[in-house]
Amino acid sequence: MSDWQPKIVVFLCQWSLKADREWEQRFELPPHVRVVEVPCSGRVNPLLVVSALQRGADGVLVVGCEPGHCHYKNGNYLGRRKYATLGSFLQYLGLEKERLQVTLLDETEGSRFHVVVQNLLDKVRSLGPADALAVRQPMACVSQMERE
Amino acid sequence: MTRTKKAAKPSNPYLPMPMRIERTHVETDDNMLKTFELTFVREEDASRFAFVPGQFCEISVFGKGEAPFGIASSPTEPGPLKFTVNKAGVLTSALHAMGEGELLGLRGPLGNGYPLQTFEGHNVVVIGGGFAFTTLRSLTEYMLDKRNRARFGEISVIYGARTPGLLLYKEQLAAWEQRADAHVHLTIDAAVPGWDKLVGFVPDVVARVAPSAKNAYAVICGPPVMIKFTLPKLTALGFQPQQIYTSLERRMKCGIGKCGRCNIGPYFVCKDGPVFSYAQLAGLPQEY
Amino acid sequence: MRQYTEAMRKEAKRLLAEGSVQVVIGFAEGTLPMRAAPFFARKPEDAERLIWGPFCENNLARYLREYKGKKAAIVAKGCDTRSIVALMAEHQLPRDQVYIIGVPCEGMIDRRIVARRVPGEVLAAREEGAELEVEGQDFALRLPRSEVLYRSCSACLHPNPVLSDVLLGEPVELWSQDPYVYVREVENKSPEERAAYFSAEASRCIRCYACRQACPMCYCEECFVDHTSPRWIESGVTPAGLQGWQIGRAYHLTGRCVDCGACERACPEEIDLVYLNGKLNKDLRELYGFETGVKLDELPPLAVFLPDEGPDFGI
Amino acid sequence: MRKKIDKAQINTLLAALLKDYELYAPAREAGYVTFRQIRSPEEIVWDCLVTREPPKDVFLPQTEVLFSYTRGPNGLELVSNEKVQRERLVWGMRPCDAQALLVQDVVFDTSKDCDVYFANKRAMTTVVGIGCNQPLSTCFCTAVGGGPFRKDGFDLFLTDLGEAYLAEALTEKGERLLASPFFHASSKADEKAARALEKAALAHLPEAMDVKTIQQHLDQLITSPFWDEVQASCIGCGVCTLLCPVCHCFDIVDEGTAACGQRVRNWDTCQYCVYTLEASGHNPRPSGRERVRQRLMHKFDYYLVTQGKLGCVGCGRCVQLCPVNLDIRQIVNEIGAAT
Repeated sequence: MSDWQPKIVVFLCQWSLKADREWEQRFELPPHVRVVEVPCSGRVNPLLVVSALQRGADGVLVVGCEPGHCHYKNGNYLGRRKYATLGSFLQYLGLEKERLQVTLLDETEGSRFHVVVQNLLDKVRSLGPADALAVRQPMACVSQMERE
Repeated sequence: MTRTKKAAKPSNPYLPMPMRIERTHVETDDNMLKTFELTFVREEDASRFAFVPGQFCEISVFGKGEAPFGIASSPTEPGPLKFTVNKAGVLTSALHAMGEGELLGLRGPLGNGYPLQTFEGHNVVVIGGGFAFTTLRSLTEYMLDKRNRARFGEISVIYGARTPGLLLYKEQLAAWEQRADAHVHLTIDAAVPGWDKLVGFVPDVVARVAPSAKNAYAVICGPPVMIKFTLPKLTALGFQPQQIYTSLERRMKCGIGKCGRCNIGPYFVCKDGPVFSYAQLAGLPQEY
Repeated sequence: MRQYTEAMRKEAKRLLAEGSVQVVIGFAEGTLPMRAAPFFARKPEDAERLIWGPFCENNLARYLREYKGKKAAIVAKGCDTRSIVALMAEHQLPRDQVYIIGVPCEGMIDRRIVARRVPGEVLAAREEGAELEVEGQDFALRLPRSEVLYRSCSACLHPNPVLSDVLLGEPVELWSQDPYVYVREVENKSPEERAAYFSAEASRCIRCYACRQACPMCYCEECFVDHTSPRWIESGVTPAGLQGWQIGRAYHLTGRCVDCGACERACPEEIDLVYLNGKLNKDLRELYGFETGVKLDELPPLAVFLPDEGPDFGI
Repeated sequence: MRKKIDKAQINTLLAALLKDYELYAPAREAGYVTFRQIRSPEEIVWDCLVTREPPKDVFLPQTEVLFSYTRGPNGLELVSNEKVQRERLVWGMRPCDAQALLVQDVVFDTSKDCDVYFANKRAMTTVVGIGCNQPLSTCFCTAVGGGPFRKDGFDLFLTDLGEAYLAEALTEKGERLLASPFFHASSKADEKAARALEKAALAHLPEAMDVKTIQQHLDQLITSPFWDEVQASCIGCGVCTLLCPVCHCFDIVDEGTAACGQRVRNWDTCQYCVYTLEASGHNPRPSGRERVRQRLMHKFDYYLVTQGKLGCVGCGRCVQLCPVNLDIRQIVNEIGAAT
């Protein structure tokens, strides 16, 4: 348990942080944080969030653009109801609500992005591994799948 | 009913043999059809593998699953097994992305193959359209092989594609065309500059070439619409349903008559086919 | 509820005789006690086979997709009409292609509850006022109707059609106090209990997809679970495969589910499905005041937003 | 050989057997009774005739790993999952489900291309059947060639005599069970009582169908509009087939990556629209009419050709559980009139 590190999947809007791409040079994210760039935070299929959790993510972060700054006018706002209901639903199924986070960042806020990720990492680390939902069979080869 | 232990432990028919991609070759100018030449990784698999034209194999692309493909090479040809694959779904796309030296799995040979003994001593008319020419290549190559040629009567091949670039096995076709003991009729849908062979749809070409039904068998593979319009032409030429054979395509999973997917009437296409005569298919649901 | 049968037959016969519809979708007598079977009257004389009663449990709106481009009449209770409205809101059904024979509904009887309340196989059952008379080989007893209703019916807020071309009988009075009592029960549990409950319910799933097939709103040409690229959900009856299916199915109905309970009635493994969509519906109601399938001109809730509505983004 | 066991003794016997066998029996699950693995004899529900799920999962698990694969430096490594570790005991299977098992035997346990996964489980399993004293209204085994006390397919067969079970061993495996000291001698009177029970049960069940005539009718109905009417209410779910003890169709998929994972088979059904859908988009059974026809034809026509018996054993699960009350008995009855 001591060497457990929280695995985080970040769905990052490609337009958010656009003007501050050097964040990647300024700081390195831990290897167990994976960033997936998406065309728009509002267009992230909820199944992607579920897939991340089912493949072993302990936390999921969605990053969109600041209000008024969406490249597609209002994608970030259109995502809001989706994440509100999805988050509440997953919580209802037993997942701690802190494990799904949504944040809106300016295109220059690379440093704040770092803080947000760090905060989520700290939160998830204190929660421990996500075990409310079943994860997919490990990709490691198991010779027998037990079936109850 | 007492269930006694079997004398010999049966082998597991679901375990694929490892195969190496020896060579790949793009067949058509739309890049959608690629031929894969596969060699056995294990010597014992190679020596045990014996097939007849018309049989197929289940090819494993690990991580994507398995799909059935007709064997395009002839048992008379030395060297690797050939499979020509149309890029259509997830598995075939992954397969197309694979290159020489990579490993695949193979189960087979599966299915019945063409009834060579029935064809023996008869004229054989091979009719193909589009990319459904893979096992017809195997069959034709087999019959034209010098060790077998005398066993068959006249051999005709009628093969059509939309454009010249979509014909498979161009070198092979050219070689057949050179032979005096085979009648090869190649056709494309519409005339293009540089094409000096037949122009027109396969059903019309069949009517024009008018192979005799006397002492003959026809083997037809192609898109459903081609088959639909060719069958009446063959009937008009005097071919009876028992003289016309086809190889059916169905989604198959197990390949050994267990998973049920390819069921048509009392047959499983994988186990009882894929080669059927139209006499066998008469009266069954047209689920192909 | 049976009093509607005659009026229904008359209306169906008229519509079919006039040729104003090609089919009347309703119910006929079932082959088992406590069952009615969806029935498709195509000729005026077929109308005689239509029935109405406490076992007409299916949401017939799911069949409307089979009659695209044709004029169909449908026998619809409150929830069925909500599905019809929701389908219209999603542009799946033109208003002029469907003729709604609305039926006020007193709630459908849960055959499984009844089966568990009696000491043997039910061989006959009929409604007698507010009671259900049930008979078997060695027993005959009466059960109060209110105790054997489907859970979604006990909680129903729209027993009367929200839209109809003709309404049979008089509207019934609302009986439900708290439409989401069963959601609240689960909400009050601890996260561990909620996870355990979901896991246990999902574990019984056999992936027969009866829930999906019974649902009027599950009309996708290709369901996410059948997608091959990407393959969203693990294929087997593994915990992840089953939970993935249940989460995906329920969530894809966010703002589209009308609480009819057809999914749960279709489920052969008696999985609690209503509690999943009930939660999503409850949230939509509480957060955005949205209720599916009650207003024809209302956009689906996930297709709209108000700039200053809550809850706001996190962090 | 026949013996008898007192009901008071049965749980002690089963507790002893649990040491040597994995035990499968009708047991409660949520609000219903299903066939599943049990850990203690108290879990068994004795009076359930038709379990929600049939026992086919014992021999053909709904999800089964065929093998795992790894692609490493030494090439391709496959580890098969065909071995069965422990002996299994199926307790309380009904004659209809045993008939279904016999149909599956012919499909899977073949001399060529034997399905070793099925065959190994079958070889390692002892099947104990029990007669049906009081068939349900949805039972119709007698209509399709079975019977409430039919013994084929069982190693040991029990008849409920009230205070005791009459037990008849039909195979060596059955003899082995019967050798347990919990069984004692039975009498002629017990056998007479068993015969009386069978007679009483048969009185509740329908007459045998004219199978040949149905088959002939079906052959004539292939292109008939009859199927449009039959399928009108069908919603295309998999309840009837997945819960059918005979239906054995499956899909094979890989779970994993190109480097490593498992090849898995999952039950599948001809009632799904994607079942026959090809990568090209072509679907040989494009609509509900072909799919419903396939189910009926396979059960009441094709199995007769390939196996000489029906692919329906009259358990009534599909009748009970169809979400839209599409009743296979009624469809079969209407076949004659439609021709």
